[in-house]
Amino acid sequence: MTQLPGLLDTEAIRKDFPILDRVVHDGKKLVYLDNAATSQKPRQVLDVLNDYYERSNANVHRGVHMLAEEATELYEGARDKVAAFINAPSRDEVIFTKNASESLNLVANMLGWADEPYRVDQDTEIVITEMEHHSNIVPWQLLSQRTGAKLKWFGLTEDGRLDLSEIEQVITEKTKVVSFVLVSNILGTVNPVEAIVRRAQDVGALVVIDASQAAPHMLLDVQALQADFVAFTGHKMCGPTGIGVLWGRQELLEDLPPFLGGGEMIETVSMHSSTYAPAPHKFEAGTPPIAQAVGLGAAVDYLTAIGMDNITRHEHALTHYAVGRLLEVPDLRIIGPTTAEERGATISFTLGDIHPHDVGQVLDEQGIAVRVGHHCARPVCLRYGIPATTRASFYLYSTPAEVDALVEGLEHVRNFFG
Amino acid sequence: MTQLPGLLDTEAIRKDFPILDRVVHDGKKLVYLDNAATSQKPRQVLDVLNDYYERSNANVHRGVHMLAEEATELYEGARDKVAAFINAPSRDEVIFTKNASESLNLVANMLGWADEPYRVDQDTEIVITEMEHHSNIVPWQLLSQRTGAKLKWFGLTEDGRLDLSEIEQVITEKTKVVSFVLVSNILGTVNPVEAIVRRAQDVGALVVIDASQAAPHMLLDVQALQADFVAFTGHKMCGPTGIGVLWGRQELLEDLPPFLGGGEMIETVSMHSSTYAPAPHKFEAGTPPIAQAVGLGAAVDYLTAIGMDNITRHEHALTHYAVGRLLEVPDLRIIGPTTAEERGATISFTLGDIHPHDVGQVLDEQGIAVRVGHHCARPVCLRYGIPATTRASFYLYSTPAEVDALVEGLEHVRNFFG
Amino acid sequence: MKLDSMYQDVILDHYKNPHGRGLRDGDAEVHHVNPTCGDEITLRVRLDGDTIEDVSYEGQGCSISQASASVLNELLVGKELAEARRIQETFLHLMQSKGKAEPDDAMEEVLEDAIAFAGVSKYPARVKCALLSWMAWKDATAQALGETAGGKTA
Amino acid sequence: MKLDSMYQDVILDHYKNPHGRGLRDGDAEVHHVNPTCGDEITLRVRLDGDTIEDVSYEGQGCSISQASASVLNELLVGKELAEARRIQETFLHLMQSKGKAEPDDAMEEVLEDAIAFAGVSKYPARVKCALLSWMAWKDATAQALGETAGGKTA
Ligand SMILES: Cc1ncc(COP(=O)(O)O)c(C=O)c1O
Ligand SMILES: Cc1ncc(COP(=O)(O)O)c(C=O)c1O
Repeated sequence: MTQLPGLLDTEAIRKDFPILDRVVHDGKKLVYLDNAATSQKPRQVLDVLNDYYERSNANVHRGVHMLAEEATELYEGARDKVAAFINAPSRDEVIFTKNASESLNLVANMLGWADEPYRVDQDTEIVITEMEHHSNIVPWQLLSQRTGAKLKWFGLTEDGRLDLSEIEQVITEKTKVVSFVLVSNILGTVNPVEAIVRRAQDVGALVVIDASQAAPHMLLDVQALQADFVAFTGHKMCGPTGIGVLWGRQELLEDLPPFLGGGEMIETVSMHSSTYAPAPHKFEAGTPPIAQAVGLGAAVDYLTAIGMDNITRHEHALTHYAVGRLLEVPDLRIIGPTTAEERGATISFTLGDIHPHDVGQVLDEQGIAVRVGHHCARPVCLRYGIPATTRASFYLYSTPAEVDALVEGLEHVRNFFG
Repeated sequence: MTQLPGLLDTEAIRKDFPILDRVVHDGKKLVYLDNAATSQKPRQVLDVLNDYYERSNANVHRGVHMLAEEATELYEGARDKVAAFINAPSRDEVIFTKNASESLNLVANMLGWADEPYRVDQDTEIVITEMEHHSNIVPWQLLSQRTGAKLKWFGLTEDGRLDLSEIEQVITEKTKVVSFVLVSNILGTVNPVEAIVRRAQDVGALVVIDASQAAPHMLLDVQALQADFVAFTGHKMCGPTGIGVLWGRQELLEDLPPFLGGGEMIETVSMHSSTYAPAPHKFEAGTPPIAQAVGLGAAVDYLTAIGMDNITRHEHALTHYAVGRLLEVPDLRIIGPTTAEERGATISFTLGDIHPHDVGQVLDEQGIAVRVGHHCARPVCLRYGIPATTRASFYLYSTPAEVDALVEGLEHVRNFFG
Repeated sequence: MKLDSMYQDVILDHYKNPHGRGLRDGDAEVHHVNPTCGDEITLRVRLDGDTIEDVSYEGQGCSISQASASVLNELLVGKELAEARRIQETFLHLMQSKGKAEPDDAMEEVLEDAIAFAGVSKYPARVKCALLSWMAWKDATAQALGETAGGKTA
Repeated sequence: MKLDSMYQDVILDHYKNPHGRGLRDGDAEVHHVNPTCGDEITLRVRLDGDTIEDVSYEGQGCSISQASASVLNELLVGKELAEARRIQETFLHLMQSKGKAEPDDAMEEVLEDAIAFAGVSKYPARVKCALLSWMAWKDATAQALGETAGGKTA
């Protein structure tokens, strides 16, 4: 067994994840390297979900009965946990959504309907980057089409990093909002937040950070980031599907208009007009994903107990090892940074002219689950002139042995199509 | 034990619901009469959720590996089940959302951004009713504020039914959309769909039906309803929280613009522009509530096995019994129809001038869970000149003995505040 | 019976015979709503320098919210502002204690009848009912003193 | 090895040596995309009365989608439209069979080399790859015959 400095005790951790014992395709042990798409869930989270439904299930906020009080306490308790996890100044700044995509659309829509000084309209500009996930592109394209605002973006350098050389031309006095990804889900790149935030603050633009690939893997401190909004998603960080988070600065949440209307988000309703509850409820129309929020709270507990810094260290060691081993494979080209510095544990690559679909299929046959395609970041593929990539992504339960399995698997792919 | 014709074998059914064995407040057996807020979940649904996470969890649609294929098949299989459950002409007409509120907001937003002939603007009118849930009021108020369209509504009769006497004045040639609730969550009223749909079709208005309180309790046939859109929510029909459904007619879904933008809903994305996938994916941005959809599929299986007609019959018998027994309680006034005809198993009432909060609290102490307040339908309370109601709502596992417990409980409330 | 810890006789008495109910002249008026249950209160404050001359109110709600407004009237009218604030803070502290604050003699001296609400703090859904009038009073007082621009909060 | 059922030699041969690749003159052109993986094809059809004179194409994608376009070219060029439609439908049926259709002699006679795709039908994620060019051909033919307004579908 390969021994790397900084690794977690994966033997113990893997026992928490029932699915990792799965055997696929006639006896192959599952090697799950598709963590950037979604993570697996520890028993601790599944137990909490089950307990919620078996003991306390009720609708929240409006009940005087015991189950409703328990459910409300669990749901609002999850908000406390998430707030602590991201070091939010106030629990009321944590909005539960269904996924990161809803969180990002929520911001785009708030800004489209906002009054001055936040309003995005035809005289203003929106800035994103060429390495965004589609969920941080399309909402801004829609906003731009619907308001007439101009959409601009930062391009990429050859080695998979943001090209900030013309930052003063990209972010200007007209810029109302700058939205960018903290860790790219295709390149693995960790972006330089400070430089972008400083320039945005200089021109008075709001900053939105897509932390979907950061929250699962590193300590997230919304105060240190100095952003105005931070979005992420539960299913990638050991939580259930169906739950996302939008953190926003309190005064913005107070000033900005609601997005979805309905139960829970109101103060008082008459047929003629309605007033809205204070944030976060203003932005949580309808029965929220109660069990899923509670499950996310359990996931946050789980990750915190292991320690986000320890997880980062583990993944860094693994990435260093994986990059090295992958670069030994003939014809393999990493799309993105080719060292482990300032990058996460997500590695995209091409293998000669073998199409990623074929790479993925042959790996799957060996029990190795990777993702292939454009990873909802097609502009990156266009930028590097490739149709798609194969992507291996690691998490706290991933091991050097799984890296070895991947490398062997790729040899097999090469032979198969050789 | 009271024997009523048409009752289900609740003894057997209750064994499927672990929470119904719960004991609250020092030894009181839980009497759960808050089903209109949310239903409890059978073990069959919880097992499917657990299995999903322990065996097949992966992100859907984009994977060539085994787990991704299984997860996709389960998720899309749930769509097939829901389509069959509501007799949808095509599975592609079933959109998964996070709850009914999102479904209704989705329609309102599509129409706000649509081109002619669907576009809602200042020259057009929107029609709802005074008995809508806030989730079917506020989205239309927002749309009306944002487009300038006029919002109109049907009032209510003394006995809790829609006043359709002026239907020709309410629904006019200017009406673009009529949105109404099939079964009221506060009055219990079942509304006369046909009369409204006929008039709407005459003037060429689209029809949206909020079936949140219908789908759990009766056979829902979207073709028979002749609506254009039907919304409902999973958590009220034995499914998980975090999942809702919007059914829409295929040609409308093709013509109308998307709402949320992001991964999964696109055909192809460049920085300059994007094209969208066909429905239903066009309306499902981001990682969907995968496990929750799968859980809803299991709920639909569960309800279908028992038989929706049998459930309706059970609830009808129970409602008949409950209305009779409640009317025996001194000072009790039912808000809504006072017979079991054309009404669902949700009964709102006031008890003298004892505030519903106090009623609910004293009932809770006896283990009886009811809901108190305006039930997200405040205009109904305003209409009947009351601050709030106490609401008891039944489901397939409710029993006549639970009705008796409620009636006894109310006697106790009267004594306490007498 | 555990319920009795919430529905103390003092509370039920105030509920049935509220003190100072009705709207009279004031320096500021606020309208507060508890969106989770629809309880509403309109409340006016009249100050005479640092002294609270009157707190008048009108509203609808459960026994807890009504009794709490009545107790507030009884406790605060005639008090100096500083003293009233101390009472309000002590009450807030008690209500947010989740049933864990043990009311002692000192507290009882400050809160008088309001100590009867200790039991309510065990019921999260009802804490907001008990606090409704107190939050309204705080807001109205700030307005009367010209500290805020007015408007309602929940 | 199970994979061999998908990657038949026939398929790999077509992938490595595609037939009729490249864009030539046509009566109609379509561009189809598989949004789940990004495979793309541009395809042109040239008809001579009821006879398919040429099917030319350009695209990017995996071995399955490329081989399938090559097989399509080999199978359909020179055929009468009615016969080509029968082949297309048989292929569609086979691909949607989830690995359950047992290819028999009759089917093999219709599909020739395309019968090699039987194994692909067991892999739901790959079925769309195999069908991409066939759907494009159907669409382009309809356009060439003036049956539709054109435009792309996925
Ligand atoms: C009639 C009606 N419509 C809409 C809703 C909203 O459903 P959800 O809260 O799941 O969005 C509800 C329930 O809360 C309801 O009873
Ligand atoms: C960087 C990034 N942003 C946004 C998303 C969208 O998250 P979700 O699909 O949960 O909405 C993802 C993952 O899919 C992502 O990797």
